[in-house]
Amino acid sequence: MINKIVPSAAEAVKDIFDGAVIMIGGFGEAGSPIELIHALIDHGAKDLTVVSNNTGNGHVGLAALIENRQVRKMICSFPRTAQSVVFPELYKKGEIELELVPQGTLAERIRAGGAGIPAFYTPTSVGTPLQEGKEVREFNGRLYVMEYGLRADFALVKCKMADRYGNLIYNKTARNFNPVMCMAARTTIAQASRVVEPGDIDPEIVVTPGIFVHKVVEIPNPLSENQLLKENRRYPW
Amino acid sequence: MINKIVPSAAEAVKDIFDGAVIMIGGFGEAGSPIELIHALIDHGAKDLTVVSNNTGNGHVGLAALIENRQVRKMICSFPRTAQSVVFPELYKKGEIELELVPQGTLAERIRAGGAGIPAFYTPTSVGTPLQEGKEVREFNGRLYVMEYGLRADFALVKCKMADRYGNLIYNKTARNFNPVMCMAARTTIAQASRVVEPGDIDPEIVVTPGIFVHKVVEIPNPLSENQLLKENRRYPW
Amino acid sequence: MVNLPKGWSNEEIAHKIAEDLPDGAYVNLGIGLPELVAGQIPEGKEIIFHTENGLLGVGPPPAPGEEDDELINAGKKPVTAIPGSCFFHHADSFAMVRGGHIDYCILGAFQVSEKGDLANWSTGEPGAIPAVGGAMDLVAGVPHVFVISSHTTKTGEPKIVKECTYPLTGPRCVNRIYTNLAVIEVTDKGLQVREMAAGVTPELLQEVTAAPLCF
Amino acid sequence: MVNLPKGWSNEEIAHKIAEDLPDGAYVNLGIGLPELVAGQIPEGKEIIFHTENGLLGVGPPPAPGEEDDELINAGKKPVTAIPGSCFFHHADSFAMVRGGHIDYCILGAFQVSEKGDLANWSTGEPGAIPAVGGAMDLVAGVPHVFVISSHTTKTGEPKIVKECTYPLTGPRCVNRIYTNLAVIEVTDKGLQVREMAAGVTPELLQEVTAAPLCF
Repeated sequence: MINKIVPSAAEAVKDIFDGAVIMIGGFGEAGSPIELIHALIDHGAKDLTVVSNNTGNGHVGLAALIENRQVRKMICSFPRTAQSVVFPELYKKGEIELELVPQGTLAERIRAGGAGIPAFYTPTSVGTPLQEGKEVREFNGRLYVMEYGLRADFALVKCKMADRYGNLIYNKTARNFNPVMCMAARTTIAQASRVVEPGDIDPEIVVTPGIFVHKVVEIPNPLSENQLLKENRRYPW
Repeated sequence: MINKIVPSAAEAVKDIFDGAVIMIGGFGEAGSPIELIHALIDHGAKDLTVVSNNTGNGHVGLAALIENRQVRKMICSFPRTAQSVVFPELYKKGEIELELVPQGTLAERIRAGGAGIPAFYTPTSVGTPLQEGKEVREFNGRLYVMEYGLRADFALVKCKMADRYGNLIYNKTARNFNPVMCMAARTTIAQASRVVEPGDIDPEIVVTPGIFVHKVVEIPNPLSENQLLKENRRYPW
Repeated sequence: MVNLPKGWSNEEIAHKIAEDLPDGAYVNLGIGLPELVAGQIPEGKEIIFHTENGLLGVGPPPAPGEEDDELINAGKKPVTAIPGSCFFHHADSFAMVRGGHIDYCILGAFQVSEKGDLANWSTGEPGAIPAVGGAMDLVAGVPHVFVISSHTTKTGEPKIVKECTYPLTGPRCVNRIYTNLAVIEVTDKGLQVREMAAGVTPELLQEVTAAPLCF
Repeated sequence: MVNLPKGWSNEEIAHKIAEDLPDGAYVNLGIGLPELVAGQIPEGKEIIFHTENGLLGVGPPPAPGEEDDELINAGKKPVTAIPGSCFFHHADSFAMVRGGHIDYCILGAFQVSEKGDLANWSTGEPGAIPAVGGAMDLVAGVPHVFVISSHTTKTGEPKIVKECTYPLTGPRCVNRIYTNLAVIEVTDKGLQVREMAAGVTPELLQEVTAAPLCF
């Protein structure tokens, strides 16, 4: 029988190894798998390369993972947001690497990685500093840069509902990068606010087919990053 | 106010011009927009290039469009099926062109066209006759062929439900190529079994966002290609 | 230093843009000033707002207390969703952008050149943390790019220039510039002034613009 | 002409494949003989069947009269969907294939070479209408490709050969060949026979195989 449900976040992340490439879903405070990230902090794997649109807020979630010095390099589109303090500090001290990727290129590189496409061409970044070092090629009189598909060892994602096959649905704009990251990782770990029986999710509305998901942990009342920030919380607590 | 609903299939296809490239959804008998195709036969536009996975069955739908000599060229993955008689006959007489594309490459080329990706690399067809004439390139020790994004002047698709914004949902495996074709055409025309009010389709379950759809016509009881075949029907009736 | 009129308010600039958007347009609004456009759409015109984090059909801001952490826009602000909206993932969202499906995007600017080059993501300061977000995708994919901006920097430096000195977001991508002083079209023949705020003269406007203007 | 035993029935071959699939595998079945595998999965083993036209979790054939024109497999035959199945579009479906997410595919063959080259889409006849479907995508993307086939053609010609003479579906892609006479593994060192049907001897098997076999 297929049963991808694991009993705890700690169990879900236990195979993450030092030096792993990890995709972490979420955009701003929406869709970030905070409990999985905190389990990864407890777990302690280090020297990680993290692919995520932002670098976390305050001192919880992704920001706390960075603050705990587990991340060697960030691949993201927008490393500084209003509430991002940890990454900027380490970056200025030269203690963390950054690969800056335009947001749409980042999404497409992840999707390509998941879809078995090693490289593709995009008009984004042509004629800008982010084009530097990349192959530029003309199609139909317009210039495009070549970008590579991006894969990861692990993806950590958050969703609204899951079943034991790993079928997932999301909540509103918390969907964001999560579905494409599921596709691009060798091991995709999802935290779901609710786990249901197979068939309880209408097959017409599944957003992430179970084939892209390897472990599911139920986290019934996930923390709100916003709330944690208001309370000025830090992880580890 | 945005209202993409048009009153009839004839009205929906009236702008299709001679020489147009047209994507037609469907896989076998599922998801083929028969009423739109029949309206296109009545309309009479000719010298068309049609992108569709198959070449139609019997003497209705896409097969009837071909039989009516409106199609100059087919771009498809599987031009002969058990019930395909029209295309094979014309092809053997040299009266219709064929560009054969592996099914997954066809789907990805259409998606790429819709997503503004002019070209991408795929492992499919490497070392086969379908690689001939294509650029081959190595990534990480493996060979890939370069394939181009595919766009169309028009897409004809079939769906279960639509609203005036053009948001669409589909029925089971009748989804197939329809969503990617919506993305890749300058003018996408959808026939929907039912038109509903905005908001009646849960925003979480929309498969084709309205931005990809330009005209919607309600066809409440679409013909079954299977049934027409059983009855040995021909279009025009 | 010229004694310039204040010109239009931010809301007035946003209103001009809103009036220029055609009924039925799909529009992406950048963070900050561009967000004002949403509040200025005239009665009877229907515009669909896209936010690149996965929502088509962004509605007005929620009532206080009605905010949802998981319903936000690209600026991470709480929003609502209109009836007929839809959610999708990031790759689909940028397929809309890159594929030319979004009709208009309204962006802020550090600098715009006379050729329509845009610089709005980095001042290129050494040591500054670069952050680009979706701006490069938007200017590369959206057919109509409008800039909304103060005409000069806070210290009075021109933002409309012959060549951008800041790193580009994209070359030759801006179609129109809406400032507190004027509406300027980027054309093959250079910058064409379409309208000026009350009290602004061609001479005054040229004085605070570091690229030649046509009137 | 050698006097060969008939060997295993098609159902028996399919059963061998079903036994070799690990619990929890995602499997794509080609059209024709491969479809038999679905009916042979042992009790207690859960296999998820993918059909490239947009369904993961293909169930058993529908009862007569329960067929749905819009619920079919890649062979255009009516199917059912299991609880926990999901529908998706063609680009997502082939992302599963090309991206290496489908674990196994079971395909028919015209010819398989000793290196694992597969020819199963065209006999290369002049004037024949070429049709490839999803076969090239499957062999390029799926890590384990199993062939199910009669050991020879109807006229007794070997299907397992040194070099395919028909146009290839893909080079070096087949991992294992299941025929009525034997189960053969494609290895770096050549074709390794894993099992033979009752009455088949190495000599007999080699005689109907046009590439050297290791036993």
